[in-house]
Amino acid sequence: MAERLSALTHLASAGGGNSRVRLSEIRPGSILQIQAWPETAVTVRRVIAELLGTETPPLGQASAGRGVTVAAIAHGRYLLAGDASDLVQKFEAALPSADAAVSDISHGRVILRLEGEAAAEVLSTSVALDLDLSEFPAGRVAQTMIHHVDVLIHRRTETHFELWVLRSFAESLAEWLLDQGLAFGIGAA
Amino acid sequence: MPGFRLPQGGTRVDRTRPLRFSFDGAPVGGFAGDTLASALIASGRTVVARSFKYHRPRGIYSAGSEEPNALVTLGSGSVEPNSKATIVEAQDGLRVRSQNAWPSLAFDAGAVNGLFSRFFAAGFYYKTFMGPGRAGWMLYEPFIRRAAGLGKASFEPDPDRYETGHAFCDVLVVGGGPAGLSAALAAGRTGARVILCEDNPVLGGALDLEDRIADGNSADWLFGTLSALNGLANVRRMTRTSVYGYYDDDVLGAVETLPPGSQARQRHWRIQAKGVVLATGAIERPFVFPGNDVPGVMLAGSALAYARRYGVAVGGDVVLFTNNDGGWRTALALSRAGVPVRAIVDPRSQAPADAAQLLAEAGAECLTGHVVTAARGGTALKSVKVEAFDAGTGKTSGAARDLKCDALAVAAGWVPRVHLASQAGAPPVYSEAIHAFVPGAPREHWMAAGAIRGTFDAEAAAAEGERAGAEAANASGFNSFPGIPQKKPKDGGAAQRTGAMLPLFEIPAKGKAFVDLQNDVTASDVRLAQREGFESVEHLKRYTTLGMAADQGKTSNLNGLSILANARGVPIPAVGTTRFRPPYNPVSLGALAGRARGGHLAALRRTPLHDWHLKAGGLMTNVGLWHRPRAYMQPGETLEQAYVREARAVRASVGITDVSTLGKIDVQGPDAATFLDRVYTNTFSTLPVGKARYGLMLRDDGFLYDDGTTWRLGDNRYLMTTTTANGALVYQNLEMLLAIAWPELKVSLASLTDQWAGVAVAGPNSRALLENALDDMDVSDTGLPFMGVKAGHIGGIAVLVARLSFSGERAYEVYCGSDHALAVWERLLEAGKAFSVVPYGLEALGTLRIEKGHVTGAEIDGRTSVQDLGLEKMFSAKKNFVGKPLALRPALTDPGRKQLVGLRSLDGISISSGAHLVAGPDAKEPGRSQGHVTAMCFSPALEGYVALALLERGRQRHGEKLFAADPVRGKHGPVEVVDPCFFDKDGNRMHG
Amino acid sequence: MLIPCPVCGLRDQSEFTYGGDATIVRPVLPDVDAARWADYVYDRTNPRGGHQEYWHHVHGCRSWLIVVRNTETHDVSGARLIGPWAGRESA
Amino acid sequence: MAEYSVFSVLRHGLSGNRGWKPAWRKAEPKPSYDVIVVGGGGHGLATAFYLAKEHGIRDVAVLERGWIGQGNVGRNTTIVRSNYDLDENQKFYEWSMKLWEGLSHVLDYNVMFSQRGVLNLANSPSQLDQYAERGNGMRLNGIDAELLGRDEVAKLCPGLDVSDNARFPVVGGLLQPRAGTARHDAVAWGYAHAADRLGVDIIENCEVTGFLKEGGRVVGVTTSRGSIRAPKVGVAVAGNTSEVLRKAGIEKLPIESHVLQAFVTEPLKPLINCVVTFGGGHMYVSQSDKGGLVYGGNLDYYNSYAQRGNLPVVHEVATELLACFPNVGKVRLVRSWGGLVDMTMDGSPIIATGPLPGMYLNTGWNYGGFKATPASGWCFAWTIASDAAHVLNAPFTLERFHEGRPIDERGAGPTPRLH
Repeated sequence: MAERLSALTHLASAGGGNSRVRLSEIRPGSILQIQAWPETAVTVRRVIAELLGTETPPLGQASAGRGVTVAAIAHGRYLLAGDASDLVQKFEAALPSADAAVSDISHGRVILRLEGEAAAEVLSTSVALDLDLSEFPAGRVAQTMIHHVDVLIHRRTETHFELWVLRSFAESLAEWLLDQGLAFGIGAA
Repeated sequence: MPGFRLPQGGTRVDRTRPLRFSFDGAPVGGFAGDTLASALIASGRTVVARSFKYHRPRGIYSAGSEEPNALVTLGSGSVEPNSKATIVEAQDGLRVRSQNAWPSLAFDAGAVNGLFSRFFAAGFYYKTFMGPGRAGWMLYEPFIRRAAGLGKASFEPDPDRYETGHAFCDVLVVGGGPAGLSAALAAGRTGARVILCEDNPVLGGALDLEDRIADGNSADWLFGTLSALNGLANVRRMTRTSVYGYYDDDVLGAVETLPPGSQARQRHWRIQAKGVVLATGAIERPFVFPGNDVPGVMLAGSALAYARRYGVAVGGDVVLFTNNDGGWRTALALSRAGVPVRAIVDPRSQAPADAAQLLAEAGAECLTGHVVTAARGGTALKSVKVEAFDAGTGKTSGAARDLKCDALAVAAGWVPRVHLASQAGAPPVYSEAIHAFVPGAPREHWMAAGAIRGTFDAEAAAAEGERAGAEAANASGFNSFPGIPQKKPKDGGAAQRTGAMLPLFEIPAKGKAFVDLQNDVTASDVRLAQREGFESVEHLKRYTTLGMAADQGKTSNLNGLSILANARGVPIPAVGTTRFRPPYNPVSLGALAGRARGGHLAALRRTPLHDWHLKAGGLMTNVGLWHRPRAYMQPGETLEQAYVREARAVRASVGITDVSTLGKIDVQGPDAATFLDRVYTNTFSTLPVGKARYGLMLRDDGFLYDDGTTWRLGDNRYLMTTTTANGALVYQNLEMLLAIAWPELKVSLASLTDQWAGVAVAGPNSRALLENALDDMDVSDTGLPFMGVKAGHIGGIAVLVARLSFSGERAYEVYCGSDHALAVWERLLEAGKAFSVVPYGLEALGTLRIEKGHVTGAEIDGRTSVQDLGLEKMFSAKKNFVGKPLALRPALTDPGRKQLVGLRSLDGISISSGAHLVAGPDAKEPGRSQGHVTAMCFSPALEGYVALALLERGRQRHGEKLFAADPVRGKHGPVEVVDPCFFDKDGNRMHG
Repeated sequence: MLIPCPVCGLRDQSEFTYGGDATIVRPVLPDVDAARWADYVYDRTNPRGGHQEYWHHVHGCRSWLIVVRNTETHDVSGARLIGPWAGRESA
Repeated sequence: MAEYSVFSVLRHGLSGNRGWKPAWRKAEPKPSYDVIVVGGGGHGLATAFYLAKEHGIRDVAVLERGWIGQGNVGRNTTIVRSNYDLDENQKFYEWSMKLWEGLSHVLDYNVMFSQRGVLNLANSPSQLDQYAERGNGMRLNGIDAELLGRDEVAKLCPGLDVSDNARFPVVGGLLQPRAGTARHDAVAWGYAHAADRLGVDIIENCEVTGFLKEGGRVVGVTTSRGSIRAPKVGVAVAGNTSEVLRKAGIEKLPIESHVLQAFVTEPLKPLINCVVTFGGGHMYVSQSDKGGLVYGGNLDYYNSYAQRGNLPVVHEVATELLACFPNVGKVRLVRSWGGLVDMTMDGSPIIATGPLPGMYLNTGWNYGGFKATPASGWCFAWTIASDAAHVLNAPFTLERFHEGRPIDERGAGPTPRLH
């Protein structure tokens, strides 16, 4: 099985590791979208919880279990990312199309990790969302735009964000964030 | 003696830190904390600019953003024109130049205009410069354009960095004066998140021009308030930040100017607030009288600001002209600051006794019952003419006398800064109490406090601010901090500052009296406009250009209105005021664009093979946001040579190309088949699993929308492909149909455009190549028949292979996960070595499809119908689908419409893309256009130039000879109309 | 201008695409009457004042919404979800 | 001798400019007219002028709700061109261009028509081919058009970014030398002045509140200043068409009203010498005679009567202006405004008889209203006078949508905001 090639092969060369804010890539084994039907929403939540051993988050939030993250991004719609490379097969087996639609997007999404005391400030240059902890606490997810590029923003902790972006836009988004972060001494780790 | 630096004083300057900048090449000294204006005045400069129309010498008129005169150009190289010297902080070594003067500021040839000003009255250019001949205006325009304009902008790219930020708060306070500070404090104490924006580098507003607030020293009050604010972590203070626009839903635009030496020049802020307190203060109002623009005439409050903030006297011999008590207090404060005040002129018969006496003791002459009827002097004020005035008759009387002076400070009351309120509310309302406009009813969630409401007294303003801040916080869900004294503002807050004002603003006297100094609009211009019927405020503004200069009429609008009202014989409210729109203060385009400059203008979409294309010499081009290779150039090749080589190789053996940009949509669910039957013109429910079908979509109006192949991967799962251009739009449109038209359908959509990379393998040897490459798949005609889809592996990598052909050759599309694209691509090249496989780009792709007459976006251009492109066979008669009812309208099926045809060049010369088809052999008499070329190429298969075109009644005209007219490229050549499918019409090669 | 997405909360207009008048009734597919389709496709009341309109949260949750907005003041007085999940949000 | 000329300017100047007459009379409404034109904007005033001048119909009233020219004629980016793609538009807008040439003399009012050229930048090879297709169509219709390479474009526009590191590099452009700009307000005032001198009554502050009908036929209007009768009533109210026709019982039209923002910077010495449009997005810029850069771009994209836009477009358009001219970063925006535009389902206008007997309709000007003003008024006057469309406006019917004969310049389909 050939090794998977990152969409961000150029990112590492940006350098500047230890700074107030760092940009890096996360490479999960699987990324998938699950869309439940209105009458199977409960079933789908149960199946997700069972297969991942983590509770299914409410709308607009993400829950992180062992090596896996689940984000509830719309009614009955979940994005999953996990270390295991067989999550898609697992869920396709557990959820026939009568219950839900399972889409493999493992190669279609890139997850960027923006971390550091200035991470929220860097995002605020480009995101029209209130990232104050009181309004956007750890565990929140929001789909929005950064310089016209669609992103899913997941706040893991006060200083740690993950940005899910379409693969073809990933390099452009990284370049943009590195530029926005200049004032904060951003670097790529 | 003109302006000079006082021996002491100046709260904002640090006399221990001298600096020096240059003005028109001459050195000007100053101190850290000076503005350009304060340093220029202190250096004894009187003239700093020339006016727009008459090029009259102009001096510094104010101490703030309302400045109409003192516009200068900063820096060298990428210069900054039209900067207000009154707000630019002086920097050591800064290069400052005057504007709109030639050859020099002191002697400006343009001043000759002044001599003819009687002919240059408002609107004169609408009445002349028309002839001779039709081109009339073009004769004069170049001269007029050169004469117009103020500063010169640079032709060099602006190298500076502009950043952006998004801020959110419960309460936004605009303005850092007593009202704003109190509002921020009161709101902050409730725990609300507060942002306080102030244009100036320091907070306090005009408080430092007051001696006392309430019964305390104003400096102490300011210190106390600021330290209280310091203690509140939830209050964010943003100085040097000008809020310029109030948009819908309490979203405001602001620009922060970063201190000199920052890595960025400015930062644009989008501020989203739950509530807003507008404490934007007021601007002092000037008088209109002959010579009121002579250098040395300036606003009285500004004269005091120069004395107190910068320790600068505006003159050695100052006369103050006012119509209210506040003017007297200003005179007294000036005198106490060490500025020699020679006289106070006031049309009222009564002066405030206290101030009058103190001023008299200081040696100032108190001329009550008098007015200034003229200011005299060329490049510097020499004297003012004073006449007795009868407030009863409103006439001057008695002998005139001249008062020698070098500065005239004018104080005709205060005009609230209602701009932001007006942007986000009802038109301003005229207040008889202050003879000026105050904010109308809010449309957004704002409250006004302080001078903007006509509450000019600092204590009353602070009280209003305090209440507004607390109320705004409450409205945003924060309870008032207990124990805030909820003072009621005193009545007559206006009177506190202006006293019993005599509403006299234009002085009855003969001579050129300016209303708008920056645009050189005079009182007689306003009257002329009225006589010519330009009676509405908007007509006045547009006809005279009153208030339309870069200062946006901050010191002129109200005086213009009152003169118009007088001329029409109606009260000012009946005339109304103009609606204010963003920006309140000028905003640099750089700040509005932020970092979206150069390569950052728009995101770039890269396929997983992007870097490979670059390495292989791919000539990349923009296709939407994508970059795709037009061809892989070899040394010395032209683009045509390159694509012909590639296309020929495909027909001869095999080539591969990157088709990852095609839109791909996962269509899943129990109703997937039903859904596709409704969106496509042909049927997909009958498509067996493991098969693909070419599909056609219409818009609701029946015209062609998009096309592509859709593959059935399971009973309830299809993979739909769209054109590269329409991928996102089709996806969005399908979501619309599921939400609005057929919510009952159980179908889920997901974009897989980025998930799947696609490689087309085309050519007679494509099958052999794949047999080499695939680990485990039978791609024989039985194993993978035409339009078949199968899963397999290449080097252990899972792939989907579909036997499709865009090129007309035996061909396959190999899909794999994007992270595996490079590996698969390289293995395909490896497997193709034996067949000398070539990678091919867009141009070869286009060539191959043109030879086959396959359509793309060039033909599906949003105006063509199914019949136009000869796709009737795709149009199911059995079922209903999106667009069918309107597609059947006679106008869309009319055989007279332009139809798809092929063209063959008859002269061996290329047929221009974009050429039109005409009957005339002679380029000079081409005749009318009967159609146009949509795509052209050199066809290696036909060894000649061919093209596709849309031609009236084209299908009936095969064999006809026409001409491809391309006048814009100077080409005109004979072509033969032929069937759009040039090559292998029966498709043997494809099925073969 | 801000739009209160029932899924994502208050968001800037730039995250949405405008879908036009939501009061026009789309004929059901079996209906092939060209005149009725043309009414739906081309004709609008285009009122000054209250307007029910479609918006697509295309850069957010991708829900289609019906927003009630005043075309004279831009005042948005409400937004509701449409599509299969409308009225079943709690499911 | 012309009322306005250098001589009259001198004469009046010497007498302190006391002698000027009002540019147009403040007319009182009469009980009836031969023709009523509803709407005192550019198109309405032009219509009245051509009715009087070309058809000898001088008993005409122009009814304006507020002050004349308060609509789009005074809220646009002043661009005049006929560089359209479709035959119908090319012919109509070229006729407008011909009327623009010499309009100042016809009106005895300087509208400052400046034929400085309009340059459409091509930012990709395929876009250059599209512009060639457009330019060839223009040339075959006798309209001036030149296809320029990158170097010629660079020579024409100092400061323009023609480098390869631009996100959408300039590859060339389409130039229409005869196109340019005009002084927008002067167009309204000039037509008003000239129409007035021919006897037309221009009645401001006169809002139409309803239509008088007899047997389904429109025979006049009721206004805030009383009823006024006329056998022919033309409506030219642009973005307010839907609201005005509702008063005549017409509930639906193929029109949406949208807000289009425009922007102007502080005055500068000559910097940009022709009108430039950006092909990598949607932005157009020119420099006014006063020196300000006048620029605009896309609609705000939602139905609106507010004449007020929002921030996203403010950023988008400034960004595209800097993409073209990176040298104007320090130049400042001083004014912005919002125009209320009447967008149709195909991006092309409607000039026709009807929709009721006795009524005539002029609407659907999308982005193109200002440049169309002379031809719009000329064709509308013809249509009103002869109860039939002129060949130039014959294609621009109200029925073309239902019939499936859209004149869709951009191929965007029945989605007004996309035209």
